[in-house]
Amino acid sequence: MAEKLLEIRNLKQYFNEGKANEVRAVDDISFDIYKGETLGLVGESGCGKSTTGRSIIRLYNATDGEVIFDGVNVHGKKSKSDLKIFNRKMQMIFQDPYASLNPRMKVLDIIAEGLDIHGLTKNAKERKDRVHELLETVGLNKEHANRYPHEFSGGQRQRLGIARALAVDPEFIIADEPISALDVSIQAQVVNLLKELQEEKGLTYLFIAHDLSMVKYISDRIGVMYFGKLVELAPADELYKNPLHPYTQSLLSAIPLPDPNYERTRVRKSYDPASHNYQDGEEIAMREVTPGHFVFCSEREFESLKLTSAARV
Amino acid sequence: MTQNLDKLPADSFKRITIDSSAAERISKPSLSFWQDAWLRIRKNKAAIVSIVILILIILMSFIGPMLSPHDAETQTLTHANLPPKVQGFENLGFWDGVGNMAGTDVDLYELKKVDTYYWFGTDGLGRDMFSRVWEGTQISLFIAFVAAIIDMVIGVLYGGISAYYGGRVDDIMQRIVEILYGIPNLVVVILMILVMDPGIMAIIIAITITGWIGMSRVVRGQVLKYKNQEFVLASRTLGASNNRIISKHLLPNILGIIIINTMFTIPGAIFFEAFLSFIGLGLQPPAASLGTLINDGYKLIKFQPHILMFPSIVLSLLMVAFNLLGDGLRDALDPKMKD
Amino acid sequence: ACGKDEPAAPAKETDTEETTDGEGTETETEEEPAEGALDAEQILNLNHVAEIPSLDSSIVEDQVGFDMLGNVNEGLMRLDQENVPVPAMAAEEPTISEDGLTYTFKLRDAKWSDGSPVTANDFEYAWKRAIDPATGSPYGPYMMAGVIKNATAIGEKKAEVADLGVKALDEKTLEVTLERPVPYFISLMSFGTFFPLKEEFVKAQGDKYATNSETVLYNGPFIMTDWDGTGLTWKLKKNEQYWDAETVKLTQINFDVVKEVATAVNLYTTGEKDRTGLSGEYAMQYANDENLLKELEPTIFYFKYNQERNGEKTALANKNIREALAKAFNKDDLASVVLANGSLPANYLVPKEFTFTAEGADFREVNGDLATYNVEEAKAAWDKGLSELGVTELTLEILGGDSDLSKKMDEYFKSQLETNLEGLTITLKEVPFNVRLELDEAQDYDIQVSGWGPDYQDPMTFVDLFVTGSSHNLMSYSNPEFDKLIESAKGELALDAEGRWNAMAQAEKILLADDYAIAPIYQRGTMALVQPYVKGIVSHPFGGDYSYKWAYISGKE
Amino acid sequence: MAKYIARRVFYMFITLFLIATATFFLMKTLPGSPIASASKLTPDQLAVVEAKYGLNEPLPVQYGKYMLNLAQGDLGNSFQFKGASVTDLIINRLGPSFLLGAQGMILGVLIGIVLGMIAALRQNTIWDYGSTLIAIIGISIPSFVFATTLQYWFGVQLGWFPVALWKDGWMSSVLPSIALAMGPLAIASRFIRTEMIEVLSSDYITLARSKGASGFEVAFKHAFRNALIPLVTVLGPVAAGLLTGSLVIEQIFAIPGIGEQFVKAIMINDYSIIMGTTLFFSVFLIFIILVVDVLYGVIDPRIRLSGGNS
Amino acid sequence: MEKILEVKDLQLSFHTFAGEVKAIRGVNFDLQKGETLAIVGESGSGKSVTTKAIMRLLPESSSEFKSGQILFNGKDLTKLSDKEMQKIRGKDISMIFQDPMTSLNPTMTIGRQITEPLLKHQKVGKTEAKKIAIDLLRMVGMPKPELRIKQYPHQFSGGQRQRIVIAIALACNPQILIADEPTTALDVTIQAQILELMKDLQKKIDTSIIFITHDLGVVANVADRVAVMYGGRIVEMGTVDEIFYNPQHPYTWGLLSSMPSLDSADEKLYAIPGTPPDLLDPPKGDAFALRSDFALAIDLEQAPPVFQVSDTHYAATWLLHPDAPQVEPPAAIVERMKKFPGSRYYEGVAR
Ligand SMILES: Nc1ncnc2c1ncn2[C@@H]1O[C@H](COP(=O)(O)OP(=O)(O)OP(=O)(O)O)[C@@H](O)[C@H]1O
Ligand SMILES: Nc1ncnc2c1ncn2[C@@H]1O[C@H](COP(=O)(O)OP(=O)(O)OP(=O)(O)O)[C@@H](O)[C@H]1O
Ligand SMILES: [Mg+2]
Ligand SMILES: [Mg+2]
Repeated sequence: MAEKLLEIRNLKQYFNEGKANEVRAVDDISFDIYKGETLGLVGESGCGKSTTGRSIIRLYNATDGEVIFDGVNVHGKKSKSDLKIFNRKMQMIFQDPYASLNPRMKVLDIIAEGLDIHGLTKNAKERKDRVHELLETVGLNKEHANRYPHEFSGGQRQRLGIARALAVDPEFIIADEPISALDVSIQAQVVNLLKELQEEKGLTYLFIAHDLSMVKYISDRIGVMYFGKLVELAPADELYKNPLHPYTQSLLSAIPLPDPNYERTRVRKSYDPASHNYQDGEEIAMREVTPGHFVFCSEREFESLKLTSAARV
Repeated sequence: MTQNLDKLPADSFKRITIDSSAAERISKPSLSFWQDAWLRIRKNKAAIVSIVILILIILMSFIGPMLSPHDAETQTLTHANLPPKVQGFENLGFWDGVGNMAGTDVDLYELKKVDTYYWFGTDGLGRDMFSRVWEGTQISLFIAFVAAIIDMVIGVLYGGISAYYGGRVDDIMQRIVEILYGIPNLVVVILMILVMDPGIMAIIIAITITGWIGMSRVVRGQVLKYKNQEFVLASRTLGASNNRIISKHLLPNILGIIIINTMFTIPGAIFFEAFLSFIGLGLQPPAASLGTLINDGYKLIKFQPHILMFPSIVLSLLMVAFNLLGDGLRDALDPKMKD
Repeated sequence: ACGKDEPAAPAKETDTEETTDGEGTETETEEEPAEGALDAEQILNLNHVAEIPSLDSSIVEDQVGFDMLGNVNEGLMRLDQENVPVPAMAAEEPTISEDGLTYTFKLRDAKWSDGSPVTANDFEYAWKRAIDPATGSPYGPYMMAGVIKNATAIGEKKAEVADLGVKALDEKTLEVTLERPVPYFISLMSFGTFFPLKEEFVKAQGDKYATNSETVLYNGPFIMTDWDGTGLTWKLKKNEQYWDAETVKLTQINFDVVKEVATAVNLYTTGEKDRTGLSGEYAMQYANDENLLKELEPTIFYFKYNQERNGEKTALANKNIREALAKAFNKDDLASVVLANGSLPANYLVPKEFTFTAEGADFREVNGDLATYNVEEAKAAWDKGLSELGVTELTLEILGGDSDLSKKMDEYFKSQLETNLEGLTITLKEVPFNVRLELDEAQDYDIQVSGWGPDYQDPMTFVDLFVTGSSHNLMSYSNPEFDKLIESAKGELALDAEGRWNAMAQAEKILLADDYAIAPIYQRGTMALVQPYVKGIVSHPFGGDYSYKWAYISGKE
Repeated sequence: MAKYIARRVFYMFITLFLIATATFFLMKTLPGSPIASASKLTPDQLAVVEAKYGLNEPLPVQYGKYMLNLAQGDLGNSFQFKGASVTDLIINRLGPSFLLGAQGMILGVLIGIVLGMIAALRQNTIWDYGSTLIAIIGISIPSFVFATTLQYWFGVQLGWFPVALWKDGWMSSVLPSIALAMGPLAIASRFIRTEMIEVLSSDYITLARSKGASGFEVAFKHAFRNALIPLVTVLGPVAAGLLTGSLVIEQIFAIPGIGEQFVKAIMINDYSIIMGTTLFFSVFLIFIILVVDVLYGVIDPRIRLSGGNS
Repeated sequence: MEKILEVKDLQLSFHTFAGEVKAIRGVNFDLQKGETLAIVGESGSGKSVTTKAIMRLLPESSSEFKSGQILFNGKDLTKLSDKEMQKIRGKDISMIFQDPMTSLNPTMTIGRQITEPLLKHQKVGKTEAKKIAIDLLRMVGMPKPELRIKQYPHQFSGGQRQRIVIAIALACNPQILIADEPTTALDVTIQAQILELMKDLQKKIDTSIIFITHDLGVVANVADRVAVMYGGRIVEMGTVDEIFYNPQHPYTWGLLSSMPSLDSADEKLYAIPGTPPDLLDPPKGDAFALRSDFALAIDLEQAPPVFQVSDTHYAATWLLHPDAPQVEPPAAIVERMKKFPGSRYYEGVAR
């Protein structure tokens, strides 16, 4: 397999730690991201997807655990210049195309922000050219540079967000539900763009979403989160064809597809966490059921999962 | 389907290719937030009228004293307590110099053999009220603007720091505000004025000593709201420094609210100064503000109403205009209210 | 009492403007009314400018307190309708020893409101209580020091309270020993501090004595009711136990504190109040009202020139400068236009219509006008003064009161002085009264607008202020000649009425016209609106402002 | 909830302690002496009088004694009113101030709400402009001018109400209450207007309308309470504003209230009254703020049940 | 089948400070008893405005009804007085909104909110209404309804709130239920529950549903018929199979092919380029032309009329004009058409 770009080790992110309203938004998760791949992260609202992404990029200081990027722990102590280098290598695209662009800034300045912070261009002209180039990269044109965000449609804004992230030539991009706020007809624009860019620039993505069909389309591997835990991680096709964790199964069975014939026959499964019947003292952990396919389960479940998977093959 | 479809020329149905970039074109003219706000304000008649009134009053506060042939300080005791008289109005039954003298209406100008015109009349020392009103306006505005600016600076800094750094800092700073909030500001203001040497500075300091709290709360709320907005997070992931985030992202976005809030602090300060005059803690003569003029005048309301009337009108106009403008700005700038 | 130095008089608030106290009709000298003219209902409705801080005669120090005290209690003497001290608790004029040092008073049969008799011991107790440092009386030491024997020594802890020169010889005889002959001593006996107190009652009440209308004993024409100690309202009711009760016609006086003149005028207009004092603005407006009553008070306002500030001589140490300032403002305009409340321009220190010779000649006739307004002379003196100082410009501060009227007046001074005296810049400083006191104390001012009302009926109460080292001469003025004249008036001339009179006149002349140590401004007048049916209210130059003993209502119905 | 209130009360004491301390020292730096006759007395005489009031002791001692007394609920005796306890003074004067304040507040807030509702429901019509104007005029005319005018017209000219004084029972409170009501009126009406407009455009209002609720029901049953919530939060400051008003109004209407006494006390350095009234005002203000916060929970179920953690 | 609602040539504008927004530019459709009509279309195409217009919930001050008729059981709703309209709202026609978090009144117990329409439209007493409300809650699958009826909205999760909103909407057994994106804000699993619930309830009370959504998957799941809106018009309308397996309008093609299917391989998604039309200044001709790969010259000149494809299937595109050239739809569409008997590409039994 390709080289590991990012290793997440026992990442924990608690909010209001120790207080009555403590939230364990991310509760001890570990996974790797390989260079050039897209890792999808799905799960229901509030399960900690965004928090995971934000902890990785240091928007939050992790409560515990390590995020190792290119061999360096992101959450370790860092000098200012190290931080800057890190900030260039890792970027983020946000969910809300309306909230993610400063309404008081012109597009030119929004996209050039990274250039300015890192001093990537020498003069105003170069800066402008670079912004025009970026705009073209995301399918917009240079006339747009002098406009304000509110004049753009959702899809266009999302592309502006991508241009902003691209400005510093990152290696790794966290896309936090970049399409869920967009109209269906526009989503494809953004997804296609992300794919193209990945091919062109060899980018690595962490693609967060809560609906599965797009994730499956764009991701190489998919992780499923449930209440702060990663419950299943597998290559995209494998996950769809052979979901092992009952939550994943329920999630998949709930997605309606634009196909009336399929819809007429789809049967929804529901998930009840109590169904696991975990006993005290049972160690529940990620276990590799088939190569590359991890499931969060107890030893007992693991054995039976292995059997059923083997039976399938 | 009522159309006659047969009549269409054949080449109507030629396939054409549309330049896809054309589809991305934005036809609307580019409007910045402020231009957009201006368009909105322009639709608000009350706000526009207010702006005009404010500009007029501010202009007059500077050129008014020059327009009048009499200056504000000269005392001509023989001309004391004259009612308003304006050229050309002599025969219209008002502004004609007729006033109440100990209960009867007489032409006081004739009686006192005055052959000049005092547009707003004169006060008890024979000073020209026209000049005095405008100079008073100037001083009131000065006090109000300076107080508002100080409130703004302190409020923005305090609220901004508290919210931006959050956590313990916020906790401590908010506890302090909570405590300050429980202090009746009037008490502090009065004590402060007495402790300091009386004068404009004392009044300004007294007004601002607790005045900034309101602003700081508003700013704190706004910063809390914006600091976790995605565009700020985006900037942080790009490695922006705190300074940059504050100056480029937070300030421009809360500026609207700051302006709106200031629009309400200004009339508050003008008003408070008038109140201080009433309890005898106002400006020291010969400096006069609208507050001191009104305070001088309200006792004369029955027989020399002009001494109360003109400064009151200017004060009320200022109050109304600032408030309406504030409302207008809120409608235009505060996205919460946008339709 | 006015101005900062507001001595004695029951502080009629010192400020120029407290004109509202103009209650009171001019010494109305009407004769006893014919019985038939009296209305059936004898109730008077009045307002006052402030609350009563205390009714304890040892403690009272303010105008309202003395005013009320004078109507509910009575001393050995009382000022009559002509403001002449006449026997009150005393049965007759006292006998005075040859040397003028011992006064013996015989008391009349008078009763306290609880029915017990007023005795000589009540006086001895009251006076000793007032001088006792433990009481903390402000007026006791002030009024007695230098007058009653040992009073000064007690204050300095060199004598015991028991040594005070007052003694009840028996139930009805009181002997008073003075430090030195005091010609006006009799008039002092009408002053609140010298009123009797019934020891037994006062002790029984303890701390609560005189903190409300229930905890006071009355021996005057009226008793007070419904006063809770801090409230804005109280009543005076006729005291049936009063020895002269038959003279008292009013059955009740309702008082309310109304601090806003506008409100007071409105209350008067609607007939709820029978009288209201007017401030300048209102006086002007009611100038032609037929019910307007003008009074001249024996209160003088003057510039006090501070000759030494922060240990350095000021420009005001220069006599010419002082003269220039004294003559450079138009007092007539000031009185008639700026104040417009019945005040008179003053070219003198001892007020008009205040003290008279036995023949009835006003003290003023001796000296006439001094330091009158004269721009020419002012300018000449100014130039001379400036050249003596070797400067061409001067900046001086006027310290004034913070009332609206003071402020207006200060503005007028500024304008007048700056216009008439080239090179002069006046800055104004207007502060509350007690702040002014403090600045005065520290001699931290240039020119101060001061006022003074009498504490007793003698020119001495005015001229005495400016002797070297006096606690009121806080301006470093000192003229041995002046001091000598005052000393002789107090000492060797004490019993020589005319010589004394002349010495004081001479002193006034030196003060005003030779040294220009102070510059008189105006003598305060007050105006009030009084319903025509209110008759017989008597106003007094010192002590309590008004007596209602002789007042009555006639023609209201 | 109890825990929340306890915490607030704890803060209240800290606040009061700080206010007492600050006022004490500020007050001592005021120029002037509380002894009215100070100038007449020789230094010796003055020292005697000062000793009686404990003014001759070093400041820290005076402070310590004051705080000790305060802890026992003793506000000391007035300088101005000889021998009168400040506590009694405040209690005596509480009634009128409280009645006026409460009436002014209720009247102002009620009328303000009505005006605000009218303005919001008839947005951008003559009704809206009219009520906005009334509200703004309410805060545009200084209260002393307004009060004098009321007194003159309704007391003197029309004779409907007593001109002044606290004698005719409730009637005496009418004009002063109206004068006091202007501030709360203006604030309430503008708040309600803004909030109503916002609430009326919210989803749940659309849902209510889609249920067939009439315009009236929508405005009063659904929108009003929600629009009221933010108003409640400003009632604390509004009540504080009434204190300011009461100084003026009580003086003009010659009403024996607390505010009226306050300025005078400051002018004559009556330390005990200054301290006493300041503390009283603070307690009142803090109490109102607390009440408002509790009230907030009552009106807004979201806060009520989640307990306060603000 | 019986038509209970018929919208004819509806035209509607908003007056904003920037000018007149022509939000609805001639909408025609009808609704049969008991059916579910889904309206899809991109954001701003006028879906919500259309339904709000039916309910007459648009702000009176800024919206202007230009022309058309809305016939409900033959009665023209546009002509009714406010009073009459209030009687219909909540009783005959009721509505569910997108965001369950904001569509309940935060200061009213849910009991009161549910009983409100009952008390208003049906002659029942308070206790009776409460009983019905509890039944309703139970019907929408809320556990312990007796207790929960006294609670406030913030005590419920998003999915539960949407159930409450549904209970409110169904309280008076309306003839029409308008659901404006009722599941967009919910998680897929909860969405699935809500959709099932709605379908169950529809069967029970035989109501007609207008279901607005962006999500074609949801449409496929719930709809009997589908209307596709674009730029203030309905550009295509037909049964769910016709729309999904035999779409005619290029916009519908775009919409369908921009969604990956679970088994679609790695090929690029079809993306509709550009942005929606600005209704302040709607383009001349076919509003979609500028974004269409299949534009004809006439599209820029003249708006296309509605062509009938089958009894139930209509589309407004010049491509259906007899003179128009045959175009090859995107591959994904061709795939779909292969499954539809009657389409050009049908691979089953030949036509
Ligand atoms: N700053 C914060 N303080 C406290 N709690 C937080 C904070 N940020 C997130 N949470 C909580 O952490 C949990 C996980 O939130 P997160 O935003 O990561 O979820 P998500 O999976 O991204 O959900 P969505 O699909 O809605 O975006 C939620 O319960 C949320 O309420
Ligand atoms: N109150 C209003 N004032 C002005 N314009 C409005 C108003 N309501 C809607 N519009 C405009 O009408 C058009 C149609 O809006 P509508 O809400 O029906 O879209 P929609 O299809 O429901 O979109 P979405 O999927 O985003 O809900 C939009 O251009 C919108 O801007
Ligand atoms: Mg998220
Ligand atoms: Mg919509």
